[in-house]
Amino acid sequence: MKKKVYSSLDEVVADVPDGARVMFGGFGGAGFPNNLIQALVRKGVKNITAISNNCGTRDGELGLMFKHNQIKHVIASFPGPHANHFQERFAAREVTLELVPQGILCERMRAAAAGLQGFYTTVGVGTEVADGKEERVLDGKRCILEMPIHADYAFIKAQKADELGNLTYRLAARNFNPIMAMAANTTIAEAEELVPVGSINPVHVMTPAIFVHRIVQAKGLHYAG
Amino acid sequence: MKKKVYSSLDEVVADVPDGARVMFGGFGGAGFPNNLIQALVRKGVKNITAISNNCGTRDGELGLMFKHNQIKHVIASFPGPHANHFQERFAAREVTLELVPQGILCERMRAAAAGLQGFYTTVGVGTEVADGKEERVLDGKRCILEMPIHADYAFIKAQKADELGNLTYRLAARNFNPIMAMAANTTIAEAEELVPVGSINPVHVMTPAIFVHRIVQAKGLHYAG
Amino acid sequence: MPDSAVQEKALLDKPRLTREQIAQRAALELPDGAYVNLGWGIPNLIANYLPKEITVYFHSENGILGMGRRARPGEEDYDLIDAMKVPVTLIPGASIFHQADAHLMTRGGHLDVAVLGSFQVSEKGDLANWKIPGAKGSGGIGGAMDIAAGAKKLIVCMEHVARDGAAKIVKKCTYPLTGLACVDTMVTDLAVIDVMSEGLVLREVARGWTPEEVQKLTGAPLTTKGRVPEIHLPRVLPGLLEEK
Amino acid sequence: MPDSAVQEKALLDKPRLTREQIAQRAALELPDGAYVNLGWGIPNLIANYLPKEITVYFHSENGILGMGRRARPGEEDYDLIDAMKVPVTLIPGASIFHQADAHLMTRGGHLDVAVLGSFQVSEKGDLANWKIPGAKGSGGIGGAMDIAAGAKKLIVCMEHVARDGAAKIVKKCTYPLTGLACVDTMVTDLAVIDVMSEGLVLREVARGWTPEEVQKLTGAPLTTKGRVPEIHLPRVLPGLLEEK
Repeated sequence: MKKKVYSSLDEVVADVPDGARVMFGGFGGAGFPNNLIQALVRKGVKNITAISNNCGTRDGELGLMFKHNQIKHVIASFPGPHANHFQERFAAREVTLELVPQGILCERMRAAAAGLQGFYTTVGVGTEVADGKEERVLDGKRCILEMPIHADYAFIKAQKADELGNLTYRLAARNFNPIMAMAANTTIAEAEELVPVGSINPVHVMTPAIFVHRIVQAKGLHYAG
Repeated sequence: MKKKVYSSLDEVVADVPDGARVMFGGFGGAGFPNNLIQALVRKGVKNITAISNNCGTRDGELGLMFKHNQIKHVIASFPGPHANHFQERFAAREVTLELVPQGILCERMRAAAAGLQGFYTTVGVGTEVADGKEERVLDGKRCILEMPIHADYAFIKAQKADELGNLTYRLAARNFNPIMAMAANTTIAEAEELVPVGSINPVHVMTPAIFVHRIVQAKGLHYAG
Repeated sequence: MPDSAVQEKALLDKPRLTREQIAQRAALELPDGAYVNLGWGIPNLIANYLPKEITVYFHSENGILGMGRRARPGEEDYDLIDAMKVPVTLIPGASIFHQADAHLMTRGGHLDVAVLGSFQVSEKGDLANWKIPGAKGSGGIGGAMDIAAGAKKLIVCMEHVARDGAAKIVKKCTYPLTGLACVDTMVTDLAVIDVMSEGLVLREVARGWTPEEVQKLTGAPLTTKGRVPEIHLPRVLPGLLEEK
Repeated sequence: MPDSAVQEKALLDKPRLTREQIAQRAALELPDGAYVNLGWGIPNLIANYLPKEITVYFHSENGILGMGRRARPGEEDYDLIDAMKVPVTLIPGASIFHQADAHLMTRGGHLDVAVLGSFQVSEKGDLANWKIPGAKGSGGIGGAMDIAAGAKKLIVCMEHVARDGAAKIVKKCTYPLTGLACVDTMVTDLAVIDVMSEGLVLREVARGWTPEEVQKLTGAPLTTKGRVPEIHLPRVLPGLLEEK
């Protein structure tokens, strides 16, 4: 059987091509796959479409990829005041941005994960977010049609992983990670800890192994921003 | 602050009116709120719309309510071969039925829970399930529009509850319970065990307290069917 | 070619694969490491015939990944059941989740293989497996429509011909549909057939049967790609799953 | 009535509530047992002014219900932060979940109260709080649109008038909108105002202010229901949350 556990960060990202669509977990400094991001920087991939809540904190998180101009398009809810590398690229029109309400970002990824083809929401009706989207009235409410967000890869950060791919997350470092894990064609998890199969209680598994395609152990890289 | 813990089954269902829409958790004998169902039988409510995967196993689960002709309409995915009371009422046209694919039943309840107004799915396209539903092509796929399922009450079965309403479920008795807990206006949980606040690890809470409005301790009633 | 009625009665008396043997052959379609959902009936027997060298992870739509063997007498836990209400066990590395996540897996393309029973399959891969026309009672869909819509590969296990002699593999289903163009492969008591864009391709036939004979019991045209080998069943190792 | 520019400069020099006092007044709007989300800015100060006799449960859109006080120096855990990236603590009975469930709570009508800051609010309760026209940079929406769409009750805390003297309570928002007809109540440094079907109703005014004066600094008509009392602030008990 194909092993999911890879021995190095560089190996686990080796096939990520230029132009890939990649989801990056994390929120506000917690749960970012910083080691995988650094591996992508070393690899030097270009023209990435990044799907992530934030756009980095100075050189931290996605900041490094914007610094090296590896990202051409972003789908995000809150790029962030300290995402200076992103903001510079954005001002220079080297990066394009689709701003999405945070919960709708979650739901569009979940729709992709769940095999749904689109959904109606009242969120964003009458705002810039509705521009270009189908609007209709359902159950007496004005709604817009939101479409799934798919990705080639999800880069996520876990606390524990077993070698089958079952994951747990630490506290609020969970955030977007379980949703992205479900939504991408290939999900790569960096885990702080590799644990024996069977050591995570089945009822406490936070991301079942079916969603996780590659695992690499990586611990310690932290950006306080 | 209003207490969520009730001291008796009869008290906790006392305000359920005739004609209420009620979700009932459980699948295949596991995770049914049998004690709450019995309380509804004692109360004698009528004209209930029941939303549940199954329609009972002989006198067990919802069977008792069909036996007493308390249910007028069912939204279900698999009424079940041993749901004889339901089948008799159905044959006699005393009960109407909307058959829904099981995963779509989950998603329609989740849409209600998540404040979404409808979603498109390929499930059921070209089948009886699509009758009367809007069909369109999205992303090259034929889809139908499915609408949220709301309810006045959700009756669910938990393993542990703290008095704030945080819940856990035992093994595969989880099934529909967490989804229904989120989808109803008033969620009533029968729990095998009441545990002190703080004794459930925050990362292992399966249904956060915000979704649970009433709790009653009840243990032991079991129908093997 | 007959559409539903079978002319040659004699063919109906030739030996075929048993239900157990259909399951045994279908088990060979499961790749190592696959995530698999098994439906009611013949598919549910497949778990007993997995080749020893492969591991597959069984999914149940009530929220289990990594189902193991059925519970032994005295070991039953009625909070740990499969979709058929049968008490089961968990393998190491199993996980439990709610029904919406279970069907996110079925519908979202996360299962590698699903195996279902069926009443009819059309030459385009349309599936009709949930309702017999005119049957009394409410019927029930269960998880079949979500599974049919979402599995990466959908295998149908069924008898090739109905008890009344009618073809179950047809040009167009007359039974209520479960899903359109969703079946990839059929394993029957007579043949292994792939649903391809060009139509139905006969991959294997049961021992003692010719492609022509199978065609006579099939309500839609079969093509072949060269010689059609016989279905090869490995030596049966009953209770294999028990030992794992 | 001025729509955006304020004629009477003298009014701008009268004493008003501080940001802390706005938060203190808004805290009184939270019912006992409520599930509450607090946005950036003034709303985030509210947790410090909860009346001692009530308990509310704070929600954070990154997946926390039951946030407690901020972490003390040395106690910080950067995997346990609020939506402003500030390390926090949990109260007993807290729970952690993923971001989709967190926003299922915001959008699905599960929060009893959400409190947000704002640039403008219209007389119909339209909210504009995410983007300043002409500001450089990308801007960012965050969770505000989901929260605005879904909270059972949405309270806005803000200064009554912009720094340049422009009214922030207007007939029609000129700033990019966050949501339509979503604001229920405004607590400003001058007044408490409810958005009703009949228009804006002035419920309370700051000490030393008359309804007429507040109207002069408001870009949409205010009505009153009888006498308008002054905002009453209970004795400040700073650090109350710390003690819980």
